[in-house]
Amino acid sequence: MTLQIPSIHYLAILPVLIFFGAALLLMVGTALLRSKVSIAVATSTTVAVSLASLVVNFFQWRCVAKAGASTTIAHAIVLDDFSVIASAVIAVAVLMTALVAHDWAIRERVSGVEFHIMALASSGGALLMTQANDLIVIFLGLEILSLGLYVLVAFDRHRATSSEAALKYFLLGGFASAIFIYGAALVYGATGSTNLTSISYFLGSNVLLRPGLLYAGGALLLVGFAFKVAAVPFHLWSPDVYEGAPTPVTGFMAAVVKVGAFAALVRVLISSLGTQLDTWRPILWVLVVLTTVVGASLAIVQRNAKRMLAYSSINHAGFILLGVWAGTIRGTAATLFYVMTYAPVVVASFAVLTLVGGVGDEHHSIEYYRGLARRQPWLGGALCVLLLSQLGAPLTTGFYAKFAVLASVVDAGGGALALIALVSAAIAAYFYLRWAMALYADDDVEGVRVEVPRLTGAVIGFGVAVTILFGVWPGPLATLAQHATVLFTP
Amino acid sequence: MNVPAAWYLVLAAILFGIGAFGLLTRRSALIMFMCIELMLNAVNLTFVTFSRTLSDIDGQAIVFFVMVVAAAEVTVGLGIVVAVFRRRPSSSVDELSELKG
Amino acid sequence: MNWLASVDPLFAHGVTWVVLLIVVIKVVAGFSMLMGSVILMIWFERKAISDMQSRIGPQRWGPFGLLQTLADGLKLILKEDLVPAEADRFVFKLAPYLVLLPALVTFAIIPIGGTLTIAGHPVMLQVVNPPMGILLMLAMSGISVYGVMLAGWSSGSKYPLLSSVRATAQMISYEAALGMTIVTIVLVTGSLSVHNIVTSQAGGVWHWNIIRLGLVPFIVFIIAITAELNRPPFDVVEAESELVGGFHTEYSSFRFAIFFLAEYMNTITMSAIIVTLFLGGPAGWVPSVPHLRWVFPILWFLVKTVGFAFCYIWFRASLPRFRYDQLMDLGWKRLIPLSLGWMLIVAGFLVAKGWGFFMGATVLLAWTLLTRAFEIGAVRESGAESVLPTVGERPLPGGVLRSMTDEEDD
Amino acid sequence: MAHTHSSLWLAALILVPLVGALLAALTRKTEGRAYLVAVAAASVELALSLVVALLYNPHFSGAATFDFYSRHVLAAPFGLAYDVGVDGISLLMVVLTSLVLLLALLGSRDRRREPAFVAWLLLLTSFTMGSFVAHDLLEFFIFFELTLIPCYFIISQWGGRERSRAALKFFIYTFAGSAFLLIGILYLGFLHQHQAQGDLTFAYGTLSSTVMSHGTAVWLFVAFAIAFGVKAPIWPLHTWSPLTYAEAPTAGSIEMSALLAKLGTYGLLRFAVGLFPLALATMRPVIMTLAVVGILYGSLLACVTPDLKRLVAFSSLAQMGFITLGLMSGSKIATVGAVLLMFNHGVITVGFFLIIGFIEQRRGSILVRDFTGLQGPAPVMAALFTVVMLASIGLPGLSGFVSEYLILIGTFATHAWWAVVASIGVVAAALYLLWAYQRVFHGRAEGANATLPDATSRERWVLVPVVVLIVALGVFPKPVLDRISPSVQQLIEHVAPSGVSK
Amino acid sequence: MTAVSYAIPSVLIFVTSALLIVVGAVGVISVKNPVHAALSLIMTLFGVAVAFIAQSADFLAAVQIIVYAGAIVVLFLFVIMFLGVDRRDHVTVEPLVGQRAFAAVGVLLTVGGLVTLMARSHWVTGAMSVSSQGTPIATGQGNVRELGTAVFTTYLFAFEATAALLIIAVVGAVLLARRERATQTEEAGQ
Repeated sequence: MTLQIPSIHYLAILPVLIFFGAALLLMVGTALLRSKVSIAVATSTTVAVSLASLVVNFFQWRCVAKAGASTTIAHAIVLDDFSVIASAVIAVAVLMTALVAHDWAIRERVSGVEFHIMALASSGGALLMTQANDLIVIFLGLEILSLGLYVLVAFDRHRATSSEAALKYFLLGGFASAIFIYGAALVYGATGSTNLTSISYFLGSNVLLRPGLLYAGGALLLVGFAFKVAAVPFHLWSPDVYEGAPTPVTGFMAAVVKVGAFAALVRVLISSLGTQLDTWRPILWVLVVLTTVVGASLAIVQRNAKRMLAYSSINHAGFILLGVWAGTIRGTAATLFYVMTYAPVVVASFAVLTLVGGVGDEHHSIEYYRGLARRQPWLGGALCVLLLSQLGAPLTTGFYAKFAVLASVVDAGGGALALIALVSAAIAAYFYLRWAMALYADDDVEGVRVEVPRLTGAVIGFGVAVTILFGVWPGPLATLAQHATVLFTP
Repeated sequence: MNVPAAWYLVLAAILFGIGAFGLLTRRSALIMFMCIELMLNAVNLTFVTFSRTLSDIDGQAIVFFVMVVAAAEVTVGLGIVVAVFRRRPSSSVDELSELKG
Repeated sequence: MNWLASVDPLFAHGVTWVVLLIVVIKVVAGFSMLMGSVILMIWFERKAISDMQSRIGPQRWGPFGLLQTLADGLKLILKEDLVPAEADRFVFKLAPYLVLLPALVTFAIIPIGGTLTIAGHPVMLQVVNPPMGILLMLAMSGISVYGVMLAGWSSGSKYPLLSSVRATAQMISYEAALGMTIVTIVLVTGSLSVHNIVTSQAGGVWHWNIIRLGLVPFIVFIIAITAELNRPPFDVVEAESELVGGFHTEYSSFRFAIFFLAEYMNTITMSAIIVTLFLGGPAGWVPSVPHLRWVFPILWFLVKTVGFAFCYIWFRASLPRFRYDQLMDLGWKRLIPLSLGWMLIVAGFLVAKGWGFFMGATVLLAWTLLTRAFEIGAVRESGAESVLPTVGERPLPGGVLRSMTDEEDD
Repeated sequence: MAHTHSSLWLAALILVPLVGALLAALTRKTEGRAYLVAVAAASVELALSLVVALLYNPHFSGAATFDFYSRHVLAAPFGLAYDVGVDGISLLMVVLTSLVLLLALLGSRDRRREPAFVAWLLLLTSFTMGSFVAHDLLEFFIFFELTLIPCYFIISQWGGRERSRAALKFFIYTFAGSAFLLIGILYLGFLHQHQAQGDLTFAYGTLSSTVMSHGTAVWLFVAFAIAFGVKAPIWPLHTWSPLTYAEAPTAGSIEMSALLAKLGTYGLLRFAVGLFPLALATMRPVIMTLAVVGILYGSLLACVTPDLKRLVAFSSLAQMGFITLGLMSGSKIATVGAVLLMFNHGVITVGFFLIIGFIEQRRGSILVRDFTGLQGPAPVMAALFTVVMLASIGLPGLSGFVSEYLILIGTFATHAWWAVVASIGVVAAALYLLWAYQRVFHGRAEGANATLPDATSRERWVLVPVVVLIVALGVFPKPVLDRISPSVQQLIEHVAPSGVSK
Repeated sequence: MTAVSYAIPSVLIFVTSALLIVVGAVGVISVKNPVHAALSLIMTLFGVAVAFIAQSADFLAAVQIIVYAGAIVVLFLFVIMFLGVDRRDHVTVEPLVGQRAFAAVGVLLTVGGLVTLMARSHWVTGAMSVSSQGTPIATGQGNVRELGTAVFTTYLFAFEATAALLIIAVVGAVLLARRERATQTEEAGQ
């Protein structure tokens, strides 16, 4: 009996390899060099890796353009424009996080090199999720991503809340993973495979007389994902964890987890369970309504900036889910567009929070933001723009993101759902605006000035620039997102 | 003839349920943690049973990955528990003295 | 029932009463053999060590003091059975049996001779030959930690607790190296069944794994298994000078006897395992004596096993005890990389010669890098910015430290 | 289609305030320079809009009456396009926009952080201008939403004591309202796309040919009407407006009441009425009833309200009721009147708020009971107030009269009872305005009131254009009516059952 | 369905494993002492191993014992003893709002739903049609070989990914559990 090793298309997995390879390299470097690896080296490694990954993405894009979407390594990995774009988004988020974390690590005097190792490896997991074409690979990607994040959340040893948040995150994350894999088991039982293509093929060519098992499995998968993206009612961990985690990590989490999880969710629900659209849609409907409305409503009562953004991120998760609910090409493109635009904004927002948090990373009450824009017009203005973008104000990418998902939902016949989501956006507007107003309050102009290191400043500037540039001219991104979803024909 | 697969599947479902219930109701981190292991075991049992009914070895292969994941999770999880505990050794001493009094 | 036949040719024609009888006899014979040898082993150890130390050793009971062990056992059983007040009673009582169990089960998979034909049935001289036999051995060595660990913990006393923490760390650490060498053997054998491992070594000394695999796995294995057994020089678990009596300090009477029994049982079993895995088991020169050919393999097996048992005694008598940190260093920094690297090389040669040399080069490189890393680690550890606590502090878990200070307050 | 004028004129209308805002924001350091930049930008803007108004030719572009037309697709997947053009209706609004900006700037100078303030004002103007010239629903929506941001900042930073609450209330009401608009626009866009099997587009001209059922039309109309009703405000959706008008700084009140409110009515006419003729039969009575209720309700509350800004706010509510009544009446005359009233009310409100602003500046209060007998110390101001007030009441010869008259006449022809009830509003307006005038300006001035300085020369000059316009449009409204009529004519024809052939 | 008689040994094995599993699992969630919970967990693990053997997954059964019982639970116990948290329910996590109710309802729903599925007698819906062309799983040696083949073909990528998973886990654990050198300076500062 000879073993037929599956063929491997290395270009397809090159970004993943680069990320893990760099993590290993840094790790080995720390172990082998007599002098400590300086944080500058680590940061530049991460930056170089992200840029390299982006370059690879470009070649992948051309490859897909030439040869079409393909699967490789026994159909476990898929190379299509969707995955290419999603990985590019992750690379950008990692790049931004790395720069913010650089300044943060110096300020907090934590070991930044390890931070970069974990961040690289963890985002490698997210990359896997964007490419996975097999429930097991998704599961592994999810785990790699999560394990890295658990460590990153606990990274700040000077604060007890950091490790306690990690514990909470870990326990609920483990719970979610177990639920997810149980769902995978049931789906496997119902369809005979864990490969998304095979599942889709099986469901396409067979009529299930008793689809209960499949439904149960699908529902559990959905719950697993819902936990990861913090959809209500599976969101309970997220505010505590967002609050407890070191602030750059929170930004990373909010961006990268969403990209990875939604990419995988879209693949599972649309390309694999697309035939069961009518079954999972109602569930998703309820999920979306709860997520958007509860997320927005609970954000209002928060006094802590990080918790507020946590709930806001829940609200955003609901909006992204809208695109999934649509279940159409347009919906998929909208989902992709949403995460594309949301990731830089949220990382940049948390970059501002990192700065305002100050040494010790504790100044997160909304009070610390009073008059910020008065004292430091650029910083405050940047935060204001980022908040407006999250609110969905026109001329920022946030508007088009919301517009895209709503359009897809309306197109798919979900006017009521779109309306509910929009009303939730109006509720959410309340706390974004209250925050923005605090920024411009004139009763506390004499507060402490916030130090803005150069790299973090650049990240914030980049986030703002992206949101405004593509807010004015969303054409390129929209076209990109639209092109990226050719494979997803439900 | 072996017992029907359904028996094992129900067993796994019950095990999963017990694990989930424990995870949500217990407060000790370590025990919650063990409950996650229970759930993963239920998953393994399900996979193996389906592997039998489907005559497909993949189900058993997957169990490997689940085990690896379980091991990795435990490693990190216990690391976190240790880290949390390190943060507050003083409180536990207080607790000890209270117990004595 | 077809799969039974693949396990053991005994069941080829179905399960009949005769077959069942044979099985029962095998089980009973196997275990009585083990018990008997334990008694001998204890005597043997005492005698050998006393000789090495120029003492006389036991001599009163029976010829050459052979019955001394029985007398000791009787004495222990008749003693009062104490359970400490602080103990977790259930676990305290359970622990000895947990130690005993793996010792018994592991012995069951060892082939002590060739195949006999009794009443028309082929009978392997092996209590059971599961297809995953060698994994069973690994599993049992994994389980054997529990007895020690729980015994120490449940005593509710600090020295046993320390001992059990040490034991756990030690046993887990060496299990990895152990597993890796076993994988090497499985690679060349192509089977997990112990029976197949033995038969694949048939055909002369040059086919024995000890030679075939290039000695390194054998050395790693023997070190690792000694550590697993908590035998000297790796007996920090029951280091009398530090921990009174180790994990069984609080045990007395019958339960103590069980620990004692299990320890020697394990020693014998592990000697037998080494023989099986590396020295061809019962393989050896068989003279063509009619009707008695089956005796010789058993004799070979016994001779080899006794040889290894003697080695353990020898170790005990001559080697000083490792310090705890040295123990860990040896396990993690030497044995695991070594066994892993060797496994890669063996695997490489199994595929093709070119691969083998490639693997060798890789391992060499990795070894250099690792050495470098260890060096750096050592420097950092001793330096001002030490990451780890100092050596003296390390084996003491925080909980124990606290409970000690608390008691001083009283 | 015949050749139209260059759309660059409209682009300039949007860009000039934008550039002005940028420049103003950048002159943070130098005292007073931002104000000069802003006034310059506003003057250029006014000049530009007048040029556009003069160049405009309703028959130039054939049947569509849209001039200065041009369309560029920006993001095809979203159906997003830059698509502008003006007809007579929007033209008037364009002029009003630039006029109000200049008057607001000249009339109420707020020196607290002036660069930011004028920058926001200019931005607001740019966005409002964008909404009025947008010829694409999505583009309109974006500009429509964008106006919220400058408004929000103007209120929340330069407003009165309860400014945060007012700003939030204003923003969230309008934002939530426009949610309906967005969903409606999207639904319409996709409806059209599925019919036409082409690219997604939100172009006004294209979408107006969408075929839909009566039910769909009604729902879409309601969705649009809610958004515009909040903005206008129309009666039950007005609750944000009194607080906001009262708390906003003078310039903010002016912009919102004189201009942004018109966005609501403009949208109602252009989009709700223009796109869903099928819904009119059902919705006309409903909206008109709401309008009449609004007129009465506004008048009633205006009688009892304690402060001047709220007085204007409630009077505006009533005026908006008149406008809505005219727009929905289905009569051409009333519609023309309503469009004219949109302009006139803008001008009148500017006058009101300016004068109230002057008083507030002097006394720091806008409560009616704080004043008495201002006529004595400040006769010029009283006179100016009188003119504005009389125009608002609808005294013949002043601008208010013409538009209200047209509305009532037109409505009477189609919906007599509504017109009759609405005319009570005219009487009521006279009542509450005169009463307020009496309380504030008549009697004996005492204390602070006695020493109240009269209008300065700058204040007088600012009010001159207001008075001139009030009088001019009251006497000779023909040039304006000539520009409005063809567009209204076309809209009415499109809406009328005969026009809906498909 | 007609009455089907099952071979007594297989029923016995099932009952044994079910008892081990359920009693162990209930033990885990009900006992106070974490050490006892860990012991109960081992019981469940053995039960699962028995169930594996009964379903001809011998290799997995062995791995189950080696990995779970031999490594994972030992690690648990090690940490419990190391930290001295054994005599008290110590490292606690704040319960979330409405957690218990959620737990009860959610678990009841899940298990209830799944059992309902079973009551409708067909667990495996139609997948037999896809995989029945595959030969039944061989036991013993063949099992291992098939397993290995599956791991290195169908799940090759997943297998490689586990490398990353394990590395990140180990590095993470080391990062978390080690002492911070900065704490020394902190203490010096205090």
